[in-house]
Amino acid sequence: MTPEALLSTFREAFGEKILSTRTVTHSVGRERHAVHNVWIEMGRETLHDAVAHLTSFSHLHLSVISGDDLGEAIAFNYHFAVGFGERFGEVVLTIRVVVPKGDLRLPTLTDLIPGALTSEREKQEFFGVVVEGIPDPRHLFLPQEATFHPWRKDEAAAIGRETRHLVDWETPHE
Amino acid sequence: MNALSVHAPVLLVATPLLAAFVVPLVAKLGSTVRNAVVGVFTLLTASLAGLVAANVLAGSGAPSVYVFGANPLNLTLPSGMHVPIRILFEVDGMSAFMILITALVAVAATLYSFSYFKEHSGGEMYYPLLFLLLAAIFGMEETGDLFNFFVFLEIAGIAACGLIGFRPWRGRSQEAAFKTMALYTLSGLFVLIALGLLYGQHGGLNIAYLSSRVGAGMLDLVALGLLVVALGTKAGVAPMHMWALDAYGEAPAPISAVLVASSQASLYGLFRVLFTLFGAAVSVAALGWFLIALSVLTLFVGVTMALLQKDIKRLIAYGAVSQIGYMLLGVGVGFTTSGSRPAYGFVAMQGGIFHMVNDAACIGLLFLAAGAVHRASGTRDLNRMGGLGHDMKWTAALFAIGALALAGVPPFNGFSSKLLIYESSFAASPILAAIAILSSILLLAVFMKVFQAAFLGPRLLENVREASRGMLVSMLMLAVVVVVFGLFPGFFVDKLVTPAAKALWLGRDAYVRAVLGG
Amino acid sequence: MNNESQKITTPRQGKTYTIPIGPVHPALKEPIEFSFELDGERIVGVDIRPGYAHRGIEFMGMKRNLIQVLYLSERICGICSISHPLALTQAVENAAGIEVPPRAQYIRTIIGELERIQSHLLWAGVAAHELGFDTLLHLTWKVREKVMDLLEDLTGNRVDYAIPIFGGVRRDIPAAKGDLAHAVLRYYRDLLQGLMDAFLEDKSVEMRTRHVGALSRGDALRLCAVGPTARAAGVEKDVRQDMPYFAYADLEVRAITPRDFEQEPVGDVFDTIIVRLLEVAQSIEIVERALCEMPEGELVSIPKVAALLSFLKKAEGEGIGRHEAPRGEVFHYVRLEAGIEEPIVWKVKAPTYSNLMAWVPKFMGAEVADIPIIAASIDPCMCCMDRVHVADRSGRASIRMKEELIRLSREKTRRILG
Amino acid sequence: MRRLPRSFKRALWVYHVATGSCNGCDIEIVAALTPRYDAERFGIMLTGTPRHADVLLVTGPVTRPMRERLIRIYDQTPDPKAVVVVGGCGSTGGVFYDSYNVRGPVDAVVPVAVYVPGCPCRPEAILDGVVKAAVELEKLERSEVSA
Amino acid sequence: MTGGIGAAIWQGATVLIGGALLGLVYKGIDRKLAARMQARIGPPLRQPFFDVVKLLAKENVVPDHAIAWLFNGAPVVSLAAVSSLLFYLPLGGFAPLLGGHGDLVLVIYLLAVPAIAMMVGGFAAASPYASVGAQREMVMLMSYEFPLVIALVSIAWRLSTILPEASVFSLSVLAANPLWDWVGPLGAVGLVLLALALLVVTPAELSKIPFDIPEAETEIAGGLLAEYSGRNLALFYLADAVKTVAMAALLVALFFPYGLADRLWLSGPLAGLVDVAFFLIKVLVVVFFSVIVVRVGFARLKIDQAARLFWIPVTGISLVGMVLLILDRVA
Amino acid sequence: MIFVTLVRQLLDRPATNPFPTRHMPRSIIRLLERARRGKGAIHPPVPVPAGMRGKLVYDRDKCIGCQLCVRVCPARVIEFRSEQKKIRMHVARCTFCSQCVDACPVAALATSREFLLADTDRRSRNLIVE
Ligand code: SF4
Ligand code: SF4
Ligand code: SF4
Ligand code: SF4
Ligand code: SF4
Ligand code: SF4
Ligand code: SF4
Ligand code: SF4
Repeated sequence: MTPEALLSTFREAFGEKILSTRTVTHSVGRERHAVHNVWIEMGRETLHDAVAHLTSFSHLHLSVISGDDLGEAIAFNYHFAVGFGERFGEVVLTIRVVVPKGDLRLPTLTDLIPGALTSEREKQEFFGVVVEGIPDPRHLFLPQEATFHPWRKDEAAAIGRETRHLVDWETPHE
Repeated sequence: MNALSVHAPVLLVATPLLAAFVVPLVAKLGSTVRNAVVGVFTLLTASLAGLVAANVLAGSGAPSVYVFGANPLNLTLPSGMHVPIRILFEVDGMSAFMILITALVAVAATLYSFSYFKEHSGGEMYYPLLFLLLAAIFGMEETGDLFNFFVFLEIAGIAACGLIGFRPWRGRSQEAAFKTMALYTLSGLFVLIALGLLYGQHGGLNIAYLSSRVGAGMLDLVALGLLVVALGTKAGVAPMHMWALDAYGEAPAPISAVLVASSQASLYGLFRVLFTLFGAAVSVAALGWFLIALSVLTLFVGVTMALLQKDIKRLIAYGAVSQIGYMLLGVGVGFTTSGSRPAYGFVAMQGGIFHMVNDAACIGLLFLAAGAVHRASGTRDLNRMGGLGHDMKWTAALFAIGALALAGVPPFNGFSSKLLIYESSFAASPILAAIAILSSILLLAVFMKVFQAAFLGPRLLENVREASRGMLVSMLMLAVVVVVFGLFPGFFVDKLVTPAAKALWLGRDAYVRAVLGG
Repeated sequence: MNNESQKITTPRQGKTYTIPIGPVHPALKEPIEFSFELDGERIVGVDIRPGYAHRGIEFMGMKRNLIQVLYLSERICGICSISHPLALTQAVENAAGIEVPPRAQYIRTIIGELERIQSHLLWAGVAAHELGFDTLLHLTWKVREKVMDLLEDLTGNRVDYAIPIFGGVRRDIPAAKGDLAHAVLRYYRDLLQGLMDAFLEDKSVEMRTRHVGALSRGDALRLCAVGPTARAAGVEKDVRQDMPYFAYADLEVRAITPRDFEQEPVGDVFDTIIVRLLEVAQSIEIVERALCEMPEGELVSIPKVAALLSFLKKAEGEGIGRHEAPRGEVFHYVRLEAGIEEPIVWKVKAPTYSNLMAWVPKFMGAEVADIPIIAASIDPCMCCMDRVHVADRSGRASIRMKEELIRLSREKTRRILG
Repeated sequence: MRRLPRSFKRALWVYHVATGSCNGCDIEIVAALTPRYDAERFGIMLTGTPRHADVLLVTGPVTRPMRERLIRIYDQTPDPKAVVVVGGCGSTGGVFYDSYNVRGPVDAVVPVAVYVPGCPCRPEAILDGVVKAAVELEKLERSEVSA
Repeated sequence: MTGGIGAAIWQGATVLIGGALLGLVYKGIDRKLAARMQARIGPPLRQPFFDVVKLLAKENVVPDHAIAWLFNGAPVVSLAAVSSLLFYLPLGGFAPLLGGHGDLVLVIYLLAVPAIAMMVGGFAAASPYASVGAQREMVMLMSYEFPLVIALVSIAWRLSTILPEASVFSLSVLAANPLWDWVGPLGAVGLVLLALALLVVTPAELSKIPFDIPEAETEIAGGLLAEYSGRNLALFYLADAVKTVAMAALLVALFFPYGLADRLWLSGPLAGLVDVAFFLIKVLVVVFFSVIVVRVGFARLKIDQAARLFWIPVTGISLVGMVLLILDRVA
Repeated sequence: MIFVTLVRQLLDRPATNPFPTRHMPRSIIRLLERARRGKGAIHPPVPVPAGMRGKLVYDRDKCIGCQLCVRVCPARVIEFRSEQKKIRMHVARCTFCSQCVDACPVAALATSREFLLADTDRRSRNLIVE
């Protein structure tokens, strides 16, 4: 799967709904073989359709969802591996969805990719986003009753209070 | 004194009968008085049993005869008669042995009952029925007449059913009583038909007399078959054991113990029929193999079904069934090898018979302990108890003794009798010994499980109290028997078992002679 | 498939009970807590509670400069300790646009593959130990020492090699050491058949691993499994093949599945043994070729540490780094902003994170005695998968556990006896 | 009060507790048991339960949930006992020095007899640590221990 | 009379202490050889002695939920049972101290008692791991007893057909009249099969890999013994050591009771020494093949696999052995 | 067949390196004492390669106090003592990455091959380099 082919099927299917695209190509090895990272930004309404579109023509592997606290909003990057199974066949596709902090919701992908559950649960507890339709809304790593979100930059103070500085020559050991 | 000694056999039956009538009368005076009266009668009965046994054993088990209304009392054949017509008791080494077992269980069960039934009344019917049952059992063991045997058997059956269904508020016990009643009636019918056949042919029902007359004729064999089936059923031999489970399982704990003695009385009747009545008439080896087959089946059913039980009393009941298998095995091997390897055969007999007393003691102990557990935990479901050992130390220890004895672990009594069975049964076939040993080991595992489930583990139940002193003492009594018989088996084999075995094995002629003379 | 994920979420009705295992348990060298729902002794549900080894590494990393983060990433996990640095350096190099000299790429490849040999042997030994076969543990770990020595010679440490740096590597492999490496590889080549026999021809190993913890190809795909766990199920997924990097772009690497052993993949523990042992052979080949074909040249594009620090401080952008670690894909994402030393975002994804869900179908239907070997079969490394776990909520569970386990064991015995 | 027998130190059974380590040291502990280093020749045995242990080998900076577990395991270990911390992060916190989820180092939770720095410690450094613990025990042999 | 009792006590004490020492020595050899097979130096031969001394110096913890009297009683019973086993086994050239009538069955039970004591202790500890271990031990017990009992009974039966007067349920009689001298080729094959079955039973009796399921460290954390420490653990440790010797001595008595001395025309104390040494070597051979090699060379089985192994193939082998012995008589 | 291997290993020399002694001696203190007096009772560890990264060595005189090492150290091993413009290293914290060695512009730092650092006190003199 070439990045161009990938992007063109997306353009065909979603047209205007694609907010931006970017292809980053690195060359590897003696023959300077090209490998590609494709970045697509979309609204969260299109996310589920986009992934459904992807699953329709390829096995899809969701590596992980990363989150990026931008201040007023949080960007979620869905990192997919598309087209694995053959040499140089794979493209890393990152679908980026920016969600404002006032309306922190995301659709679940577990109906398409059950393996997304781990990552979605993690995003819920670490960023406070609500993944709508998630089959298991419990916290995975945090206790159920925990309310703070460790990767939110605006909650740094609360986390800081919990932090232990274990350098005895700096803070003499009690 | 002498008169007492002479009349002891009949008093042994009369005393509990009397008690059965007296107790309801005094029961009106309150439970203390009632218990005192019950206790006195029980002790009296036990002493009489001891006396009867002592007299017989003093004569190294030779049969002694007591003829009702005759003068002298051992006048069996009044002048000119060839058939004994009077009711007569004939007590030999085997009967004496059985009488002792019954007495032992009776004392333990009564003592236990005092505290077991402290709370709920209803004792007005309980003790009379118990005494009636005892009287009937003693009668079965003493009588020398098949018809009397039948009568006592029926009385025992009725009393037993009354006791099994004793707790009318529990549906299951009624059901068990009904089942038992049905089977008892059926087997009673079988016995009656057999008696009819025998009487029709030979014109008498005195055992000694019949023994001299029966042959291998068709009708005699049919009678034999009916008797074996009926008595086997009552003894709880597989595959006719089903009633025993319900009965043992549902009856109050002390009654379960007495029922063991009552089953053994039926087994005694079976042995009597086989050895004394038909001993000369049928092929011994074939009969032996038949018994062995039954015994293996009984062992197998008892042990494997015990593995599956969740109800502690039903589980013990299966254990009891399997023990009947051992007794049958010993006696069966005795039969088969009596011709080919008599040395082994006699040991097998000894083993089978010795096991009767050992079984009565340890199964009785287990039932009593299970009763205590039931009382303390309010359940018989093994999955719902646990950790009782924290609060019921003594019961736990006594239960363990009973279980180890049952599984034939040295130095308890089960080992001594089973050892006799193992080392003789293999003369018939090595596989028999292997089966016998393995059954014991499986039983060990089964009772390990029970012990663990009931007594070990974390406390699951609150407010568990140790069994009352009376219950403990009666259990202790049986436990002492278990231990002492295990530690000094030689003594008891010599004094008790050998006379009994001889009486069955070689005593047919003496038995017949005692009545018919010559 | 949704059923599978449903099973961890919905408590099933009926006669089942739950036993927790962990977090400290001899079968688990690292802390994690499982909660198994059992019907009789069959496992019908499993809930996995990681979090005990979580040290908040990403959080700490976002407060430190990148060179410090590099060594922190090395200590995400010490089993195959080169994997995270290799992914992190790639991510940062992609973000900051740093070129890595070809020789450095080969050296990274060589160390990465030696690491795989070491790690797979380690796993084989641990798996044997979980099966109660300590002799195989000793056997594999005895031979593992050879590659440990080689790694120590090449990098200066047995574990945590500290060899990659942004833009290259810190140590060269001179010709003499290359010869040494060749000798070690020959040693393994000779040994491998015996090792395969010891594991794959042994009846008792087979009895304990065949059809134990099976994972279907479909489940492996849907649950996003990676590494040998996925490949044992027949999914031909391997970053070295799908999207090569370093010297893998020159050396043809193919994903290994049980088909290479002439077996239809069923994804059970036995298949994972096959895959890992074959991968050892594959790694030997890769290292040999890389040693031979390694180009001459620079080791690192920005040699001065101070210069590197200031370059990274000025860098801006986002980058992804991936590496096929012995247990599967390691994935790092970083975003850098100019003028800030610390990474703005650092997201780490370790293989166990992906394979966590694959445990569910693997455990489903297995027996209690299979728990250790199934747990080990994905070769978990909690320490790097674990995230925040703030409070401890264990107390009550462990009290209940005793009764449940006792009842369970009773039922179980009854079943066996009956 | 009683004396420690002379052979006490020659039969040390160890229990391994990972309290948030990175696995580096844990793996080297296993390596120390395998043929090249063979800790068993000193009588060292890895046990499956703290009840059988004389020495606790603790690795890792003690994460918050493991803190209470470590205390419980320490309490379960019968006296006399010793704790040997394996690895720099368990000894001091190491690279994990400013996390919200770390409550170490180990000696902030339970008393420690011997520290083995290293990241990770080589297997022989671990053996060296156990030998140092044995030296401490030998000193105890000469005095009395409170039971 | 007192002299007789004194001598008996002396002999008894010698056997007990000797048995314990011997057990520990064999355990040392076991660990040493196992280590060598795993390419390690392994612990010194004296290591088991160090272990026991150390354990005795440790605190003896009784868990809160345990039923103390059972918990503490179990190890004592276990050691007592295996020790009394020694009184019934012919050791070296010497006849057993006790026994005679029926001790064969006694030995079967005494072999089972330590397992049962361990189970009771495990259950009494009220620890879930210990309970699972105890359950597993029970299943094991019920599986390996089958072939064991069949083998013992068959041998005794065959001997009884040859020596009808002898009390064949006695180990000393069995040991004094090795069957090999009497049976034909069929019987010899049967005996070999029985010996094989017992060689497989041995590691199970001793709870060694691949049958250490009740103690499986990786699954149930030491299982039965999980809650034991200090003195109690030392007693179990000793019991295990003594049981190893006893089990091996049993096999030797059954299948290879021959002495060397009379073959070498030796007599007097030298003969005794030679026989004892020969006996120790025979025990070592049994321990080596059925304990050390097996535990080093196999993975642990699952409980149902182990049970199936004993119920079907091993019991089958012993049954075939029995049938062959029966045929041998007929032939 | 694994049994062939077992027999071979049984007969072969074990793979074990008997550091520091073959078995635990009756008195380890006396053994160490003897070794200190040069009686050579201690068997050396498995030889470590030339580039092995062990305990740090610090050349105090060369150090110019630039603090680069402090900046790169991932474990806060290095304490900068501003009065003297010199550093002090707390080795118990060290990860032995030798990044400080690489960073030092004047080569005041180096690694040694010493790795047997076990101590009863994590702040002992042995574990401080300055
Ligand atoms: S990573 Fe391996 S050794 Fe560590 S706990 Fe998991 S299975 Fe055990
Ligand atoms: S999951 Fe691992 S790598 Fe991520 S923050 Fe936690 S400890 Fe660090
Ligand atoms: S792949 Fe696993 S073992 Fe390897 S470095 Fe990553 S976490 Fe550690
Ligand atoms: S300025 Fe920095 S990079 Fe340049 S020489 Fe000095 S220390 Fe090195
Ligand atoms: S699998 Fe995860 S936890 Fe384990 S070592 Fe690798 S990164 Fe660390
Ligand atoms: S000391 Fe280092 S290698 Fe050891 S556990 Fe800690 S971080 Fe890992
Ligand atoms: S070696 Fe690494 S951890 Fe140690 S002081 Fe130097 S930079 Fe810090
Ligand atoms: S980097 Fe070198 S010169 Fe600078 S402070 Fe550190 S040791 Fe001194």
